[in-house]
Parts: sequence; C-alpha cells; structure tokens
Amino acid sequence: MDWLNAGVQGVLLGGQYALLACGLSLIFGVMRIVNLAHGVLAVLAAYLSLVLVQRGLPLWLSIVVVVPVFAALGYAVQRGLFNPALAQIGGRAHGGARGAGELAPLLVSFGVAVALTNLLQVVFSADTRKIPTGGLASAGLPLGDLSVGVLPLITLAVAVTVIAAVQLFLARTTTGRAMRAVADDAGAAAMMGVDPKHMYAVATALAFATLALAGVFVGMSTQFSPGYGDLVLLFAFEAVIIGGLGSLWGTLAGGVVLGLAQTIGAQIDPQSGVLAGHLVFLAVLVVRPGGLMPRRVPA
Amino acid sequence: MSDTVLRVTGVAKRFGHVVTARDVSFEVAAGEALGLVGPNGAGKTTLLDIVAGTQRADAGTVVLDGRDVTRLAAAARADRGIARSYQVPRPFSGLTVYENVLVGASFAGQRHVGSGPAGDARAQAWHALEVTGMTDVANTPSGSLRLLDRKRLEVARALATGPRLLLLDEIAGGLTDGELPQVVQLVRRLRDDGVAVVWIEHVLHALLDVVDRLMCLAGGEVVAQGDPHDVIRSPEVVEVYLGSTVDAVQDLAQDPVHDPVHDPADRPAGETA
Amino acid sequence: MSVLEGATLEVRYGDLTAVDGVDLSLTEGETLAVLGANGAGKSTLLAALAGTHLPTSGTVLLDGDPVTRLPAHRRVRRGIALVPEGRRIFGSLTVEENLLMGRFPKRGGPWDLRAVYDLFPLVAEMKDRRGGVLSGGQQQAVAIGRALLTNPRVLLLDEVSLGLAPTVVAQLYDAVRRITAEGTTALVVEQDLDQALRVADRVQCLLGGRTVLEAPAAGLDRNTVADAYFGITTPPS
Amino acid sequence: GCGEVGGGPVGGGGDDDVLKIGFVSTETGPSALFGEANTYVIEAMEQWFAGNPVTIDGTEHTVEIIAKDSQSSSARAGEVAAELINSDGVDLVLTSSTPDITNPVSEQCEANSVPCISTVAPWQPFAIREGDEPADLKYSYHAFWGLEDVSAVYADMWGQVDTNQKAAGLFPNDPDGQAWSANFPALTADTGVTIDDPGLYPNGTQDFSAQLSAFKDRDILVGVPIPPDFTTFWQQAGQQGYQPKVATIGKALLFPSAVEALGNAGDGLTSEVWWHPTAPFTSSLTGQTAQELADQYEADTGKQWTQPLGFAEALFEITVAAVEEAGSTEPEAITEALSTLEVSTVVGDVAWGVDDSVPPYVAKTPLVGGQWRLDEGTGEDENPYELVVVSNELAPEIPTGGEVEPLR
Amino acid sequence: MTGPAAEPSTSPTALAAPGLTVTRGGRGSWVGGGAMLLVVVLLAAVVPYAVTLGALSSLVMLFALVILGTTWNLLAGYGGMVSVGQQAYVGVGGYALIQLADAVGAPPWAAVLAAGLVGAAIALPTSYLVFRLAGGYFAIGTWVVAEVFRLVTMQIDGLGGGAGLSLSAFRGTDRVERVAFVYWFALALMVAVVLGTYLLMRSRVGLGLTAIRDDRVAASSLGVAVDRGRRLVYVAGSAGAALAGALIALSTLGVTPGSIYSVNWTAAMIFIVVVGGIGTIEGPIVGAVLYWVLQQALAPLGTWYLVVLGAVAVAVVLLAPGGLWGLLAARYQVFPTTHHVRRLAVGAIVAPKTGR
Ligand SMILES: Nc1ncnc2c1ncn2[C@@H]1O[C@H](COP(=O)(O)OP(=O)(O)OP(=O)(O)O)[C@@H](O)[C@H]1O
Ligand SMILES: Nc1ncnc2c1ncn2[C@@H]1O[C@H](COP(=O)(O)OP(=O)(O)OP(=O)(O)O)[C@@H](O)[C@H]1O
Ligand SMILES: [Mg+2]
Ligand SMILES: [Mg+2]
Repeated sequence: MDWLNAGVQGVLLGGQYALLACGLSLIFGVMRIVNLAHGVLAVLAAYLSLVLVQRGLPLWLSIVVVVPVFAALGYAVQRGLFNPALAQIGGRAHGGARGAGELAPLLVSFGVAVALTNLLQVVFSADTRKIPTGGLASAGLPLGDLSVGVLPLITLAVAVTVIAAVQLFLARTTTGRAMRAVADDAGAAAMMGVDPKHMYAVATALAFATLALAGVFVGMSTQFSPGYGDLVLLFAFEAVIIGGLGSLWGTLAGGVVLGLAQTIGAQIDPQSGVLAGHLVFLAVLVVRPGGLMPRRVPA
Repeated sequence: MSDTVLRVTGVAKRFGHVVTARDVSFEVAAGEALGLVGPNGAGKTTLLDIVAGTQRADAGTVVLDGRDVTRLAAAARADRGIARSYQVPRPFSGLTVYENVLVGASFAGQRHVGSGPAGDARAQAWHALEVTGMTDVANTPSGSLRLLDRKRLEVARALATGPRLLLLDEIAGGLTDGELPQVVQLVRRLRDDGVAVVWIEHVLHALLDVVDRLMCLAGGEVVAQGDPHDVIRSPEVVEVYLGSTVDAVQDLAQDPVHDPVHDPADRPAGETA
Repeated sequence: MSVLEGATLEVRYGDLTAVDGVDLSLTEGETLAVLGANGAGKSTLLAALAGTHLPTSGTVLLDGDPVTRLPAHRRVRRGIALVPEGRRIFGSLTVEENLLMGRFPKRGGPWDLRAVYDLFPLVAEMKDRRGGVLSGGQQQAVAIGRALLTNPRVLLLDEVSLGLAPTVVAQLYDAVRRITAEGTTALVVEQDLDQALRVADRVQCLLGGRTVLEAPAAGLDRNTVADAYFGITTPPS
Repeated sequence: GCGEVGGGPVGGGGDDDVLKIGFVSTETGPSALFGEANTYVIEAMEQWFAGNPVTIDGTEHTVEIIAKDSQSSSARAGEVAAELINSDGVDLVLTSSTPDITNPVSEQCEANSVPCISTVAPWQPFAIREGDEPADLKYSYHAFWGLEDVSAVYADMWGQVDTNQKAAGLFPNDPDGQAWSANFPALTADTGVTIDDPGLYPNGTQDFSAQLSAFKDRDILVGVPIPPDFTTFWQQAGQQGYQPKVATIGKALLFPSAVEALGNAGDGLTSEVWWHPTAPFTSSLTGQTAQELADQYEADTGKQWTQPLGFAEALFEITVAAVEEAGSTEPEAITEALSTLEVSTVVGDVAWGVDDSVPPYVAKTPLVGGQWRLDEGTGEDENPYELVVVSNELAPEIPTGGEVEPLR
Repeated sequence: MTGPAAEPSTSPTALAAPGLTVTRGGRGSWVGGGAMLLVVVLLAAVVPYAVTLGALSSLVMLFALVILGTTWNLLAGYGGMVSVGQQAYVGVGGYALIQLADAVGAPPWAAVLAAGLVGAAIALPTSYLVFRLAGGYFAIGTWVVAEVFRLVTMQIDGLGGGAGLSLSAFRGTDRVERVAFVYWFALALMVAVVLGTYLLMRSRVGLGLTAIRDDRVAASSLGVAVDRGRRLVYVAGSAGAALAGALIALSTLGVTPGSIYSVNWTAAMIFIVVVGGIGTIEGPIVGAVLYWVLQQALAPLGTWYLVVLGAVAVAVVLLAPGGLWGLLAARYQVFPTTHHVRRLAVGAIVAPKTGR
C-alpha cells in the first residue's frame, strides 16, 4: 500500500522532472550545449507568471502570455549569446591556441545563470514564493485507497503531451528533420539550404517555451526562490542523462525513474529520498553510460 | 626475415550487427611491410585500432615480439613499440608541432628502455621532424596546420616514439604525384631500418611499391593474403575491391612509382588508377 | 551565357591568401575540372562559390546576378549545390531523411527521390539505415544524391573519390557522367588526373591560389597539366 | 613597515564616545520572515538613540547600529559577523534568528572575543553544538525559551482536543529539527503522547509522500519546518488526504504571511507563541507597552505584527542595560555585566545566572500557545488571520483568548 | 625528465643534438617572475602590518580563491575535465579540518595539510566512478557526486548532521595571533599550490596532460597513460580544493553542509578561471584577484556584484575567449611552459632509436 503510493507519487513527480527536462534535452541534443541557465530560466518564468497573476490575470492567461514570451526570449538568447559562443568552438580548431573553446557555450550559460539568479534576487529578494492556484494545488483525487494530487496529475499529462508533440515535430516535420540535420553537421545542413543559426534559435525558442511551461507548473506546486533554479537544473539534467541523449521519450522515462527513485528511496528512509535519486542516477551511468534509451549514432 | 614482430590470431569484432573483423589472422616481421587494402568499411581501420589497443577485440589475440599484449591498454602497447597514425589526423591542437612530436618522443618506450635525459627526447623529436620534412613549421601551433601537414605530423609523431611496429592509415590519400614518392621513400627507409610496417592505403601504386606482402579485407574477413601481385590478381580481390580498374592496377604493380620532378616526362601512361 | 561566374576572387584565412584573384566561368551544361596540388586553393574556391566561406574581394555571379555576399544556405535556394570534401552525411538521419534534406530549399526540377534511387540502386536498398553506419562509398553516393535533390543549376563536387576503393570510384564517375549528360552544369575538383580529363569538358589548373592553366580537356596532354602543378612540389630532402 | 599585525586603521575606533552595535539579521532567503521586523526595530532604535544617547560611566555615548543580512545562510552569517568585528570594529554583536544563523555569529564572537547577544533560537539548539553537552561559551549570551517549555505548551494544547494520543513528527535536518527530534519524544511521553518520527528530512524537500503515508493515522502533527517546506507539506497533505485533528507547528507558523500563504487551509493550525501584544510587558527603553509596540509597527509598515518584533526591541534593551551596568564598552566588562544582568523588557523579565537548569549564558523568556483563526468578518484590506492565545500554563500573566478548536 | 628546477625558465639548454636549442620563456618571464616574487614578499612582510585584521581575513579568502582557481584550471584547462562538483572537496576539506583539529586535536597547520590529503584520498576512489563519464555528462555527474557528499554528510551524526560543525580549536586564543597565523599560512599554501602546479605543467607529465586534454585517444597511442594522468590531475586538483576548503573553514570557524558544499564554490572557480584565462598558470591568479576585488568593491551593492560577475563572465567568453590574461599579455608568460625549438647550426643528428 505504502509502496504503491510511493510508486504513484514517484511517477507523478517524474512528470514534473520530465517536463523540466524536455527543453534541456532539446538544447543538449541539438547543440550539445550544457545549459546551466535552464533552472533559473524556469524560475524566471514562474516569477513572470506570479507577477501577472498578482496583477489580476487569471492563471491560464498568464501561461498563455509567458510561453510565447519565453519562446521569443529563447530565440533572442540563442542569436545573441549562444550562437556567438558556439562559433568559438570552431575558432579553437583553427589555431586559437588558448581559449574557452568547447567550453564557451557552457560558460556563457553559466554566466547567464549567475547574473539572472542574482538579478531575480535583487528584484524579488530571496524570499520564497508560490503561484496562487486557488484550491487546485491542494486538491486530491481519491483513487481507491490512494489519493492523488490533481495538480501533479495535470503536470504529468502536460509533460506527456509536450514531449509527444516535440518528438512528433522532430520526427515528422521538415523543420524537425532539418533541426536534427543541423545537430549532426551544421555546415552540411547549410549546404542543404538550412540556416543553422536560425535553426538553432528555433530549437532554443521551442526549448524555452517548454521550459516556461515547466517553470509555471513548478511555481504552482512548490515554493520557489531565485536560488531554486539549481535544484531544478540538477534534477532536470539527471532526467535527461538517465533517459539518454537525443530521445525525448528517454527523457520522460528518465524523469519517471528519477521520481520513483526519490519517492521509493524516501519510503525506505525519509531522509534519503533525494540521495536515492542521485545514487540511481550514478548507478545508471555506471551500468549504461549512454542512458536508458540512447540514440544510436556511430561516430 | 623470420623475426616476427606482430602476430594477430583469430581476431573478431562487431559493432551491433556490423561485423568489422571475423577470424582475422596475420603476421608481420621486422623489416617487413604489409599492405592492407579493401573496400570502404571493410574493417581496416578497426583492425589497426585493435592492434594498437584503442579498441578491444571481442576475440583473438595480439602478440608483439612474442609477448601477448591483448589485455594491454594502448599506452602500454605504445610503450612496447607499437606506433600508429590516424586516418583522420588528431593533432594536439593546443601544442606546437614540435611539442606534439615531443609527446611521442617523451612517453612511449621511455619506461621500457629506461628514461634517458630530456635531451634525448628532444633530439629524437627533432629528428622525426627532419625525416618528415616538418622542421619549418616546428613552432607553429598544430591546430593551424593544413591537412597535408596534419597527416605528416601523424607520421612524425609515430616515428618519434621509435617504434618496432608502425601502423599507417591512409597517409597518401590526397597527395599529388609529386608528393607521393616522398612518402614511399620514407616508408621504405623505415622498413629497411628494421621496423615492421602495416600500411592501409587506397593509392595502390604507392602501396605496391613498398609492401612485401598484401592483405585484402572485405566485410571483416581476410579475402586474400600474400605476395602483392598474386593478391591483386586474385578474382576475389578483383571482385570486392578493384572492379574494372584491375588492368591499370596490374600494370602498375610492375612499375615502381617514379619521381615526377626528376623525370616528369618519363611516366608510363596509366600510372594512376 | 555563363551560369556561374567568379571574377577576381580573393579568399583568405586570416593572413593566408588561399585564392588569389581567380576568374572562372561555367557555361550552361558544361563540366569544368579544377585541378591542383594540395593546398592549391581548390576547396577554398568551391567554398567561395558555394558561400560556405565568403571571399574577401571579387564577385560571384549566378545567371548574371551577384550572389557574392549570400550565405551558403541562401545560395542553395538559388541553385548552387556543393558536395563537400569528406561527404558530411547526417549520421543520425536515415539515408532517406538525408536525401530529403535536399528537398529543404524546395526547388523544383527533374531530380526527385525516385530519380536518385534509379541513379544509385545501392542507395535505394539502404534507405532506412542511418547515415552514420554506411561505408565511405555509400556515403559519397548519398551525398551526391542529396545535392541532386536540391535540383541545382550548378553542382560542385569536391574530391568525391578521396579515400574510396577503386571500384567505387569508377561507379561514382559513371554516375557523374550521367548527371552531366542530363544537362546539369558541374564543377569537379579531382586529384586523379585521368579521371578528371575523362569527365571534364574544360580544365582549369590552380597553383598557389592562382590560375596557371585553362584549356579544353579534349586533346590536353597529361604532362602539360602535370607540369602546372609540379611547379610547386618541393625537391625531396 | 613594522608594528602590530592587523594594526592598520579600523573605521571608527575602540574607545571614543560611540557605542557601536552590530546586528546580524535575516532579511532575505527562506528564513526571511524572521528578519521582517528587525529592520523596522533597527530604524526605530536609531531614531530613539539619536535623541537619547546612552550614558556609560558618566559619559554620553552616541549609538551607531550597523546591520548586515545573513541571507539565510550560515556561512554568510559568520562572514558578516567577522566583518562587523574585524572591519567595522563593533563593540558587540546582536543577532535574532534561527540557530543556523545565531550559532555561527556566536562562534565568530567567541573567536574574536566580542560580546554577542542572541535570541529567537530555542536554547538547546543554540547551546548544544556538538554531542550532548552545552558548549562552553564565554562571550555569547542568549535570551529565549527551551524545548522543555514548548513541549509543555504543546501538551497543554493537545490535551484540550480529543485525540488518539498519537503524534507525527515533521523534523528537518537542521539545528532546530535535530534538537526537537532529539528532545520532544521524551518530553511528551510523560503526557501520554507518542511521537512517530520517521527521520529528519533535508530542508527544501519537494516530496513528502513518504512522510504522509507514515503519518496516516496520527491525530496530532508536530514539527519545526521552515515556512516554504511546511507550505509544500500541507499542500501535499491536502492532495493525499492526510487530515490530523490538531497540527502544531513551530517556526513555520509564527508569521501571519506564512499562514496566509496556505489560503483557507491555515485555519485552526496551532503554534507556540513567544510574544503577544496582549502580554503585560513594557519596553525599558521607550516605555511602550507590547500592544503599543505592535500597533506602532502596524501603523508604520502597514503589515501585521510578528513575534520577533518584541525580541528585536528586547535585544537593544538588554544591550543598553548591559553597557550601563558595565560602565564600559570593553568586551570583558560587558560580558561580566551580562553574566548577572536582570532586566524587564517588552518580552518579559530576562535574567542570567538565576536558573540552574540551563547553561549560565542562557536566560529564559515566557512562552504560551496560540491558534490561528480565520477572521470571518474582515474586509479586503484587513488581516485574514488572527492569532489567539489558547494556552498560558507557563505564563499565566498573559491572558488567553479561547480554547483549542480541532481542525475541521 | 629534467626537473624545471634544474633548468631555469629562460636559459637555452644545449642538447645531445648539436645546434638544437629549446627555449622556454624569455626576458618577459624574468621580469614577470620577479614582479610576482616582489608581490609575494610584500604580502608576507609588509601588508600584515599595514591593514586591519578584517582586511587580513579577507585576503585569506583571496588566497583560498587563488588555490580554488588554480586547481580547477588544472582540471579543466590542463586535464580537459570540466567539473561542476569541486565543492565536494571544498566540503571534505572543511569537515576534515574541523574533525582533525577538534576531535583528533591536531595543530591547525597540520590539520589543514592533512585535510588536503583526505581530499586526495577520497578523490582517488571517486575518480573511478566519474571517469566513466565524458564531457557534459562528466560535468553533471561530478555535481551529483558533490550533492551525494553533502547529503551523506548531513546524515552522519558525528558530523553534526544538517547543523554542521563549529571549530573550537581557536576558542580562547588571541585573535591577532589567530588571524596572523591563518594569513601567513594561507599565503604559504597559495604560493606552494601555484608553484607546484607550474612545476607539474612544465614537466614531462605536464606535456602528457596537455596531450590528453587535446586528444585522449591519440595521446594514449603515443604511450601517455591517459587514465593515470587524468587521475593524477583529478586527485591533485581535488586535494587543492580540499586545502582551500580547510582554509575557508579555518577562517569562518565552522562549516554547515549547505554552505561548505555549495555549488557557488565551483561557480567562483569557473568564473576565476574563465575570466582570468583558461589553460594558463597566470590566468587563475588574475581571475581570483578580479573576483575578490569585485566582491570587495561591490559588496555595498549587495547581490548586484554577482549580477556584474555573471555579466563579466559572459562578456569575457564572447569577446576575449583567452581571458583577461590572454588579452593583457597575449605573448607573455610569467610561468612559461611552452617549448620554442631552434636549430642554430647544422650538425650531425643523433639517429633515433628506430627498430631498437
Ligand atoms: N564505433 C563504431 N560503432 C559502430 N560501427 C562502427 C564503429 N567504428 C566503425 N564502425 C563500422 O565498422 C565498419 C568498419 O569501419 P572501418 O573504419 O574499420 O573501415 P575501413 O576499412 O577503415 O574503411 P575506409 O577505407 O573507408 O576507411 C564500418 O561499417 C563502420 O561503419
Ligand atoms: N579553415 C582553414 N583555415 C586556415 N587555412 C585554411 C583553411 N582551409 C584551408 N586553408 C588553407 O588554404 C589553402 C588552400 O586550401 P584548400 O583546402 O582550398 O586547398 P585544396 O586545393 O582544396 O587542397 P586539397 O587537395 O588538400 O584539398 C591551404 O594552404 C590551406 O592550408
Ligand atoms: Mg579506414
Ligand atoms: Mg580540397
């Protein structure tokens, strides 16, 4: 019974992690960028939604506003910051003896993360906030002997829908195919008429849109503060890596595995939930370094 | 020459469903050059990887100078005298050309032979640059080299280790007729110095001018092995590798590569395949 | 009238001038072979024409319109397709997806999936495999097919035979001959002289980034061409 | 150059006629609510001291207050305390916050031989820093109640409701949680209530389903979570259908804004009350009664009064009493004075060296219990929740406003 | 391999091969090295008597930052290992110091050094785990490992659980004595770490490490023992982080798991190295000084200084990828590690030992 509950809660928690991880997986998969600003950006989205709700906007409308705003932000961040950083990777190969090289995008995202986290702290202070949801956040749905939170259920459903949609987009549409081509070889894709910079920016816009959605859901279900992004980032990364690069279904699976590890770990010893998640992550990496569902691409 | 340097027995390797080696066995002796040909994707580079230790075989053994090195890591094999060049050059781009070669000269074989003073490694590195004609660019950052020089650097680095066994992977691809003879000469000289050489090359006429024996791989299997002339005439090799160009190749096999600078007009027709 | 024209093109990498005032012109339907030693500037010239590396000075004209500053992805849409050195297949896409990338610029014309499969039956057989697992020759065929699907006015081929087994090289050049026979204008860079002379209508030889020889292929003496590039070989030490 | 190490110029200086007070507060971070009133009191005190200099050994001293924010981080708290001592040259350090802030501040004071007066942390987590024994502190003086008091108050409140005497413990892995989980079960056992403690959870835990499934049939909930964690917990309790009869939460429920964050779900939650406007105490400095202080605060800030308000005021009362008694701003003299100081403050009588059951550097303050009630008839702008005193066994001088009502 | 000590940075060394000259550094190195020495002498002999105790304490933080930057640079800039988890060892160092000083009763200086060893001892087995990961996976994996360290520490009662530990060894000692001791000791440690890193990078091992960073596979087939080399770097870098952690605990007089295992330590390391100039010995020193100056100068602005820091990091990566050191002194090495080879006169060349 308790175990069943732990399992159900774990899957639901996994939904939140997967939703968070979706955008990260996209950016990591297409551009090999380890986006350290992912977490704080999700938190930014939560703050934005909070401000809108406090101004009197209904919650759903705040989502409708925040998501496209973030897509636009993503496009701009890619063109303004990440693309120039990516250009440095090439720069190093041709004679630049020293420099950030391959680290450039990671380091840029790191700088953005530090600056943004503290900017949020300046604006909103380090106090914890929550997006008011009326009674939604504490509503439960009796399910046999169990009771399941309505909000986590909605989050899981949204996660599955978003991941399915993005996966379908990548697999079936011309733009999605072009995006994968750019991920493989940007130069060769340019020779096929694809503008890699634009395509990167589209991918990031998409990633930011999913990240914004995730951020708002996190803001509804837990208390957040500017520094909360670190935790979000770590769990999201774990989900991506457990799942395996390049497969969004893998990311969903990764999120669920992580959520399960945490709730079942906590069931065994309440102090060790998060620790159990980390240990499972490390174990997966040791046993299957490519993750659970890696995309098989010979070099 | 029966001084066997390398003995490969029953090597097998697969990536998922792709078989890149199936029961491959061969030997190379000191002062002997073995040519390795075969269609693209036949498993030639993989075989080199297995000998050098950068990939592990699923089965089979690699014996160097009578010692089984199958379980040894690449670095340990380099220590015992295996050196290789990479088909796609892999310079240490943060180091100069000289420093690249110095890596080869300072590590492999040092423990084995007994660490000499630094000066030895430096002289040895310089010598490798001279042999490959790279002294002009010694202080250039290797990341800014052009492709041809990168390929030369591959060879120079391998040479600097003072190898017993030298594994070369397509070092002549993309060279002009003018540049080819230099490479051929270099390999010939090394072989004559007693190094065992395994050379993968699609530029057949260059290869045929040096190698004592030829081995053809296809689909991970040895299709033919032995005297170069016999091998390229064998119907299997013609079928899987040479195709319709066989006649031109057979012509070549009889004629050494000429040095076009010294006698540009004196080249037989159909020299290039 | 020329389809593609380069006038006094100069291309640099930092301090190094790789192409130094080259003029070049391709008339509709002809095949031009660009020859030269390693580092002569052949690939760089192609990059300037295709827009993957913009020239520092000079102009590129397509059907008389200047396209000099257009980036590669916009030139493809105007009909310049490049098959680059080293194949550059999309490893994680299937063969068919690789080919479909050629449809991205949405140019109409004779080349569609079927036509390419007819040209390379071997490619049709492995259309569901991932590009990354193909052998070199297969990859080269896919790369050419992919470029053809953009229905180019001009096809630029850079050392498509490099590193390939002799039998594959022969097949590839058969295909190139068929493609040009159907009226596509082509520029071929090839290290193998005989192969180049066999496939080309005209030959242009580069040395140190400059044109040193320009002549019709027919009746051209191998040695004349060879002399053009042996000019730069250093005497062996 | 030669001379004394670290003998460079320090801003201000040691023995001119200025009393320099350092204040380590918690203005930002997850524990920010603890510092909400400090800023207000510091400003009010600066104004008050401007007109009322302190007379020490016959000379008038102006008072300078330097406040620094710990950002809810222990490391930062120690850092700013060190800055106050070594760079700003303060004569003593005040701090009012949870033990993870007060303790590092006290450590710096001990190491640098500067007096430290602290409050708002129960004395056990303040005093017991390693093992089971109280630390041997020379420069730190602490005024607050202890776990023996809070458990008595809780037991009294639980006794007012009909329960199965089974309690669930929600204790975090921080100094508070460690002290509570170590001491509470034994303390309540006498009253017949057994506490089931599934183990300390880390602060910032996002998922409490393991705790919730362990708590299922417990009628009583007790804990000391930080405010955001309790919000998360209580929300998930709603989702997963956990509903105790009485929930008594320390720390997280001290503040009206934290209760408001729960929406209607905050109604009927109980908590310890360390300070209440209805208490019959007055400030030894300003002469304001507790009620007047609270009213003034609400009028000036537009926010509802909170409990640390009184204690922030009391810190300054103690400081002035100590330096006047010492007749000097020298550390040794101040600590000497503190060791036997008795002063009546706005939080009640504070006296060191009188209670043998606590370490000599601890003075206890009165404690009662309270329940948060939704105010039915409040308008838009008014505070939705009211804190009603429901238990005054330990401090009968503080009047009660009713009995504990069970949840729902 | 000749030790660099026996081979002054600027003297050409005659080699077995006649006419072959290899120089490492030039006149700039003498000038720069002299300047560095002067700064160290000033810090040791003049500064302590001229500034406040508060300033000395904050200089201790600067020295710790230099150590953190230098050792992270050893990992990332020379070992090619971008770790986001070095706070694991900062934490280990901090805890080890307090345990060794308080529980074992070791004198503080010995406890700090031993804390470094404890860091190394824990890094060694950990390396077997994290070395299974590469690139971005390595970065995240190390971060997770650091979180595991933190969470496990929190569960050990003897380590104070979530409340942490406070250092009582100094209680009752004179504060001037204490600050002075910590200051000089931290200065000495910093000099030792920087110099040690430099000597390592100048040696044959350093050459091998650079090769490993640039191309692991190629390095291994030239006889460089890749795993051993990377492990050496990881263990040494982690020991350095532990030393810094011990120094930090020594000056903050206590540790809590939340702050000593904070990812902000690694954030500081990354900032320092990137802004200073990755892959150079000088860069992290420049970066640490800048970080510290910004921290001091912008402290009144509160959180703003971190906003500025983040923005500076982005700007440096995009506009000056070589870092400030690369910008200020592109052709200048205070700590030369490169080789410049020349052939002065033609002579007989020693034949290489081909064929043996
Ligand atoms: N890491 C890998 N994972 C999966 N398949 C691989 C891997 N490495 C090589 N292969 C496959 O193994 C086969 C043999 O490759 P190999 O590089 O040895 O061929 P080769 O004979 O050197 O060809 P070429 O002449 O084109 O260089 C190819 O089909 C290749 O795709
Ligand atoms: N990305 C680059 N950066 C710097 N220099 C380059 C770059 N690409 C080419 N070069 C240089 O430009 C010159 C011309 O090179 P290019 O590749 O055009 O020659 P090529 O004729 O195609 O030679 P190959 O036969 O080797 O392909 C060479 O000196 C080369 O080193
Ligand atoms: Mg190969
Ligand atoms: Mg080329």
